[in-house]
Amino acid sequence: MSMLDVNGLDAGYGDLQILSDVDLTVAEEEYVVIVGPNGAGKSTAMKSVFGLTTYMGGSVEFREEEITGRTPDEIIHQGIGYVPQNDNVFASLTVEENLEMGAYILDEVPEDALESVYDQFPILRERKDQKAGSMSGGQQQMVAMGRALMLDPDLLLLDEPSAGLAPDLVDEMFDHVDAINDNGTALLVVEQNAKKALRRCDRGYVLVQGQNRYVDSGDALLNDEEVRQQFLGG
Amino acid sequence: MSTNTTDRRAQLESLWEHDAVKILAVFGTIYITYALVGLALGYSLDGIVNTLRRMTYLIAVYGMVTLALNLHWGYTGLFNIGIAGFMAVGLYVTMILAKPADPTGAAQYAGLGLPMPIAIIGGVVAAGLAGLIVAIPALRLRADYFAITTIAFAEIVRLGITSGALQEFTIFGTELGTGGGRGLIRNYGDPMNVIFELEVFSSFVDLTNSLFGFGPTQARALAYSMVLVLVLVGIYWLIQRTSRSPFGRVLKAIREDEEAAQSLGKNTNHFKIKVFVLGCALMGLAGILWRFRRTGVTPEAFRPHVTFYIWIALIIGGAGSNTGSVLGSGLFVAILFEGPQYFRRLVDQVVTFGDAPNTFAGSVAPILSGDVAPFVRYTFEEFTTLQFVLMGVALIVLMHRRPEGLLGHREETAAAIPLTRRPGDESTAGRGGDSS
Amino acid sequence: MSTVDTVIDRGRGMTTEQLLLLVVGLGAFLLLGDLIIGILNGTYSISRVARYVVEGTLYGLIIGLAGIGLSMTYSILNFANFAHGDYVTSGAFFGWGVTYLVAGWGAASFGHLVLVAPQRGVGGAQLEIAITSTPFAIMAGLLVAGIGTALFVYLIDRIVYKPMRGSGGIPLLITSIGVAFALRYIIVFVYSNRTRGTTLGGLPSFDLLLVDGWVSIDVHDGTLIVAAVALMLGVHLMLQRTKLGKAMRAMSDNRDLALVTGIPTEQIIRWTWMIGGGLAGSAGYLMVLWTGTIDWQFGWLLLLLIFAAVILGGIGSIYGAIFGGLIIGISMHLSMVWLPGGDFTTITAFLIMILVLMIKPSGLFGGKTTA
Amino acid sequence: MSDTEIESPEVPNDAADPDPQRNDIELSVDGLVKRFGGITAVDGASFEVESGAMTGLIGPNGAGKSTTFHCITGIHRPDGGTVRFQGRDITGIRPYECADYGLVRTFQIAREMANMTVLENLMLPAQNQSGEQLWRSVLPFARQEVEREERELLERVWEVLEFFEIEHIAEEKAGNLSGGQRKLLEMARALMIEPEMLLLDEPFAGVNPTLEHKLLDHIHELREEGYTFLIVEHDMDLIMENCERVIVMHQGSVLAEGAPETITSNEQVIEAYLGGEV
Amino acid sequence: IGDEDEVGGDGPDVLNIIGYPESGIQIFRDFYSDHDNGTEIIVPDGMQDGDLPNEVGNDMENVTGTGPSSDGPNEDAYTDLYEDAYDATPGVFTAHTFDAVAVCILANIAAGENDGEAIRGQMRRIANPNGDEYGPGELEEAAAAAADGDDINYQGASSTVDFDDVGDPAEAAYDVWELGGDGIETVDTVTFEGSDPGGEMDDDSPGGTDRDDVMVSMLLPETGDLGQLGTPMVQAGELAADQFDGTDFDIDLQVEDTETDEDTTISNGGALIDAGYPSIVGAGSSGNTVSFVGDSSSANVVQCSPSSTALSLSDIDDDGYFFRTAPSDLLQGQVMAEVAANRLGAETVATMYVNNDYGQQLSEQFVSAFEDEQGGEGLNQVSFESEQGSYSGELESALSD
Ligand SMILES: Nc1ncnc2c1ncn2[C@@H]1O[C@H](COP(=O)(O)OP(=O)(O)OP(=O)(O)O)[C@@H](O)[C@H]1O
Ligand SMILES: Nc1ncnc2c1ncn2[C@@H]1O[C@H](COP(=O)(O)OP(=O)(O)OP(=O)(O)O)[C@@H](O)[C@H]1O
Ligand SMILES: CC(C)C[C@H](N)C(=O)O
Ligand SMILES: [Mg+2]
Ligand SMILES: [Mg+2]
Repeated sequence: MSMLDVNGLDAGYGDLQILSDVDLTVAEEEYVVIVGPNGAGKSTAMKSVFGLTTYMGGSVEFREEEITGRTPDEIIHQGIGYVPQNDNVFASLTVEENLEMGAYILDEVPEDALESVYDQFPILRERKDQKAGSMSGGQQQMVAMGRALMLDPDLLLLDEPSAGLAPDLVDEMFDHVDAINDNGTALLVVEQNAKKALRRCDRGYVLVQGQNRYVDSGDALLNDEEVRQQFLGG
Repeated sequence: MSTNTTDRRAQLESLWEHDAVKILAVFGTIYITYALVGLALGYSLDGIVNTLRRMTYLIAVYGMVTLALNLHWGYTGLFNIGIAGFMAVGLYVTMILAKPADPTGAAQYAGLGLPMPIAIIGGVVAAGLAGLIVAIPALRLRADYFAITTIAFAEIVRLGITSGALQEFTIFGTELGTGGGRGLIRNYGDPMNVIFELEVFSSFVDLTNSLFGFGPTQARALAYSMVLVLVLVGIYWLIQRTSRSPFGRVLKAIREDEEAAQSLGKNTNHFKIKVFVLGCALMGLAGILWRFRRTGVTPEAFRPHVTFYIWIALIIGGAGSNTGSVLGSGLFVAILFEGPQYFRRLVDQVVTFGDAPNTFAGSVAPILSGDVAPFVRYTFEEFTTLQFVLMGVALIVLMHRRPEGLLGHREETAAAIPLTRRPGDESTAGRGGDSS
Repeated sequence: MSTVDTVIDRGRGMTTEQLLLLVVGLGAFLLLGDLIIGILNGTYSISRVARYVVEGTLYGLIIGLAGIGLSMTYSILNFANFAHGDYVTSGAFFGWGVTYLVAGWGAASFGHLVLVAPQRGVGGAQLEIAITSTPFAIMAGLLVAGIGTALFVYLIDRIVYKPMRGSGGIPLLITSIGVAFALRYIIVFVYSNRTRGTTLGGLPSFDLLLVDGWVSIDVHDGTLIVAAVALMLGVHLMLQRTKLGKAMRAMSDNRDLALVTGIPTEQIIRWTWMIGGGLAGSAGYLMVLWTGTIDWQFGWLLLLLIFAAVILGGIGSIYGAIFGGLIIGISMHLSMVWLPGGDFTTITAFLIMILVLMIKPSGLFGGKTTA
Repeated sequence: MSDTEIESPEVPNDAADPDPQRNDIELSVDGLVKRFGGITAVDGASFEVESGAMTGLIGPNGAGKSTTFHCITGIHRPDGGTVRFQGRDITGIRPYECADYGLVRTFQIAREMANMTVLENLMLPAQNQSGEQLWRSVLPFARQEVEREERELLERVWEVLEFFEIEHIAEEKAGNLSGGQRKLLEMARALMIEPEMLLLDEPFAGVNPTLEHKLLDHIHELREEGYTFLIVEHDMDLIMENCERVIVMHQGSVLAEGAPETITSNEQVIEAYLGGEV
Repeated sequence: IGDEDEVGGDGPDVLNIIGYPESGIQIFRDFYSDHDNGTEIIVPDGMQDGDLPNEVGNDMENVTGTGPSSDGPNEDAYTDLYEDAYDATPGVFTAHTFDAVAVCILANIAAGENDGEAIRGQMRRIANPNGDEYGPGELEEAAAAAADGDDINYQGASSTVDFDDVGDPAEAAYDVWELGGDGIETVDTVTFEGSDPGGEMDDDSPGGTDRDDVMVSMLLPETGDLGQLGTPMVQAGELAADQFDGTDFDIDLQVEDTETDEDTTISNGGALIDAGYPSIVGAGSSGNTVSFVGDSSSANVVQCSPSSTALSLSDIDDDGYFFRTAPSDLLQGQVMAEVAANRLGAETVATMYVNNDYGQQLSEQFVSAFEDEQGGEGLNQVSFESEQGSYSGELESALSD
């Protein structure tokens, strides 16, 4: 039984429709990747799960409950976390404050969660009093992920966690993502680093012009000649 | 048949696209309405013409300032809320320059006694200079800081001319003065005498006399309004030309993305300063034309609300459109500025309200027992107050419902030539073989 | 938008700015020096200077208190709210209506009292309103001024600003001008445009002989100081101790991100308006208590000074607003040492603001968002 | 200028490195320093770009590549070092002067004028338009001249549109274009200045491969016409295939410089940037 | 340190505060709370508001005031009328308003038509000496006489209402008042025989009863700074119009508010002109009147202000269309100087004046009269803006030596 079930979703911004009839499913503890050209609507699909786009039709169910129309804080309560693509730290807050914000909906900051995030990203513990805005791009990405992990979500949406990172950092980031999945968190990840991502995931979607194009296991997609040619740069 | 109506509708719609038609339609409606209101109020013919004349005067002056503001905000994105200050500088400098050197009668303070054209130029230049002084430090600021700086400047100007320090001062051995809070009393001849002394003007006087029963002074006032309309047309033309040119193109680019414009080799500060100074000078000119024929002027006339009036007019018309600015001024004056008072007079004419309660409480209490009459009376009594409430609400509703104003959605092409067809393509080639 | 500033600020502007800073610093130094020398050699009377400082401090406290709210909404909602001054006025009227009611129950009609005596007749002096004689009425009034304005401001947000949440700072600013206009004249409509005295004259005061004259601080001056400082401290603690403060900073940083982090942004906005409004209302109430008169536009006339203070201190910083308020208040009054009479006090405040904007556009406490 | 200036960047430098074809150096950056508060974003970077060549500028995130571009083109004023363009010292130049000299940059994120049409966008950058003087645009006799220039300019705009094969969107508002079209517009607009050298900041970031190839073709065509390119890019394959020379930045200074092949085998570069895997 | 002599200071003996009650409340509050060192205060007409002590919260015993009095030959008749109608004591300038409206109506009747130019020619025929005398209570008779073309001499409530050659009242009287338990208490009255009645007027009056409504209008402050003083003035004007109820004439009296604001004055005044009113009683404050005189005179409309007292209005360029029933402050300055010197025994004075036409000129008049005629010394003249939250600075400066 799948955990997240997006069915025939139409969504966009204002009058502008971007997604048409998009289906996505993520099972418990699964690692799902979305790839596709720029502007295909990958980020839009993620935002739609979080209710940040204009809903135009279809359904989004989380554990068999319809969640369209809920506010982000309600959705977070349900156990979904989200790390947006750009601008994903509070630049003028310290690292620790950023993490605390991740647990805003709780009455108190969960110390154990904080510790486990620090354990996962030791560099954040070292820099906990530094302003997040003054960290390097890779570190900021960790802050953002750490913040999303504060509530120990069951499903985590990551929008291009490796984007704009230098090649050496890219691998490190993928390792972190793997680790999160190993801890039992289901993942829905958008990646431009398509090959690497597909190699590691359980299942992959190729989204083109706001529509599903291919769905298959990561390896199958990697080996599909057409997909390789058109979307993975040969 | 149905196609016929849609055709006609389409025709009408395409007609509406023409600026001239819009202006005619809107102003036609305004003037006819006011003429009817005048009739209903029992005004005589000269009273009605006079009403329309005053309306024209106000629309023309507000129109000028709104156009200047459109140049600042609509085209360049400069958020100027110090308009009243620039108008004040223009008017005061002109008056000081024009006032005779030896004060007589009621006019206490001396001026330089320069001829009127020079005084006007002086006033316009001074307003432009004031713009320069504000621009240099302020243009580097964010739009909201810039706004606050300009309004602070306007207040500094107003408080400065009110202050005792400038009431009378000596500059290069000449005694001058702003008159402080009492202001200046005009003691130079009618600045329009150049026109009024013309031979043809006397026939205009005769004409208005036979048409509306005007005396010579009323004829002059009418002629002055017409002059103002001409100036308005001139400014409209000037700004229209400015915006439809490479210069205007850069302004538009500054509004869109200043840094990118700089990287494309445009010295944006230069353009901003130029356009700010030009707009301020025009505001100065409008300030001069607004009041320089009046008996006197006091600093009170330049409180910040004048600035907000202009903004309301601009928002009604739609920032970015010159036609919109003129239409906006017309609608502002007719509906928000003068309208409520005429409405009150009309109602007064028709209904006689008894004595209104003196306080809000007195008007509300009876409502509890189902009697709304006192409240209505009170509301009516306080009509002038509600007029301002109306202005505020109008601004809010506009920003909610139609932030781009009546015509602001329409982008005017920023080029000196029409950018519709590729030069030298079929249509031109088809017209004649001379191109080959 | 601000990248352009960065261009100039980070670039060539630097030297001119430093030059300016030097000039201004030198100017301030010379004036201060002149003041000290003047006091020492008796050109300036000590007690007079002291009176200016006291007056300025009291005025500055009010500006600062009202400024905190403006600063908060400015940084979180990202727009300069031109209606803030009229929130100050509204609050004063709400609060004083209650003070009149409590102090004068039965002495005049309910309507007359709750509308703060819109017509001549029983007024503050007849009701003997003073912190010494009617402390309870004043406390109740202050409370209502704060809470009432908070709710009122929230209501305005719901009706006016909420539908425009996505708009940029400038459309909101323009809208707030509309709100200011409407609100100010609604106040006239409801409360009338009469200026009225609200307190008893001849209050007990503490007089201090300062070499060449008296400086007196009456009980209402004292009340103002105590209440203003307490409110400032209260806000400070509230923002420090609760996560609200951090959430506000997070929001002023990046509203979209705050939303997806699960911060209930609408709720934070609501709190921001309410705290800001409450402080504005309290400031208005205290201002009236201090001056002893109320009229329909005092808040509006205060607005530009509040802006000056907030910008001076740096938008988003509550310490900045307080500090800015005190500087504006004191320098306005001290300017009279050199420029006698009231002609130049406001001009002085505006000039200081413009200078600060030129030298340090982010304000004295700029960047340090201190919730 | 500043104490961090390494040494006089004048002739001695060139003399030490006897380069027979000094004129062939289009752009030289020497000891460039830029600090933001405590952070030193560019820390003494020095490199040269040959005329007519296509040079790649790579380096990890935050290496200071964009900041270097900002300093060269005057968006930021460097805290130290010199920038020379065609032998002329242009350190601390203002952005608009930079374009005057023929040195033009594009932005990492396309910055089209959203509410202006493509035509307006392309007419904007043309230099020395007499119509940019207010009085000429307004006064009748001068206006004729302005209109004539505008017609000429419009012709050129159409040529550029043709070159990039985007005539069909000429009258579209730039804000309505797709991401790729915006990238094209961004480059077309830079070309309208008739520059001699183009600095491209990640021109292909977020551009799909097909479009990327098309853009590269254009770039190569332009190179043949004699333009000089300096390109910031993260895609190593692209750099390898298209650039004659590569400059690697790391922590604000130049780590290595040379032909693509030598760079990829450079130990330091591998460690700092490429990571284990290529 | 410091100069021992300065302890206690020795500022002016008398401070003249010229302004309107709206700011007066704050000024006096600031004065009593921080600056009350025994200085006597004198105030002019603008502050003649019996409610001040209530609002200030002080009995204001050190305040002495002056103001144009309603010391006309028919003052009592008028006071009775007013008290009957409104059950209140008539305030400052109400008598002047009554007179202004009465004269405008009578002149209109005498002119026989609603024409400003004709009315201008009748103003002095109605008001100045020669002819039968009529008072406020005898307006019906006066109307009949005027309609018959008689030369009449209206004897007003505020004065004999005789216009001099510039349209100012030829005679003026001032009350010296103090604030007592229940409002204004007049303690003395000073009468000036000013200039001679005179000036241009028509030789005869067409008169006649067979005509349209007699149109007259008022343009006075019902709100704004002067709202408190203006409202009773409007009532007094209406009272005057009511006196014609029993005549053959229908009076069309239109009232417009100036809001004590320049723009509104111009706008609403313009509407009165457009509506064809040949005479306008107004405006209230001198500043507003000055800005409007040009409009009325150029439209050939008679303007008669009941309360604008600024000097500049005497010789403003008005083509003979501007009149007033309130005396010029030239005289009030003298009265105040006299009161300050003799009644209050001052040797030095200072002023604090509202920064407008009225304040500035009265301050200057007062100080120069005090120096030239009373041989005293004028110290500071400090201006202030209305509507401020605090006037300590101004008071501090005005009271320093
Ligand atoms: N806030 C918005 N308003 C309007 N249109 C938007 C908005 N955000 C994105 N779009 C448009 O929606 C389309 C899909 O964008 P989206 O961000 O989902 O693409 P993507 O697949 O994530 O691409 P990328 O790989 O570049 O991140 C694009 O055409 C984009 O221009
Ligand atoms: N305006 C600024 N204020 C403060 N720090 C800045 C500013 N601009 C850049 N930096 C810092 O300077 C360093 C270099 O940034 P730069 O943008 O030049 O990197 P880059 O090499 O272009 O990286 P990327 O490949 O991610 O674009 C980074 O640490 C960045 O955080
Ligand atoms: C109503 C009066 C107080 C007006 C005052 N005499 C003036 O001329 O301004
Ligand atoms: Mg995306
Ligand atoms: Mg970069």
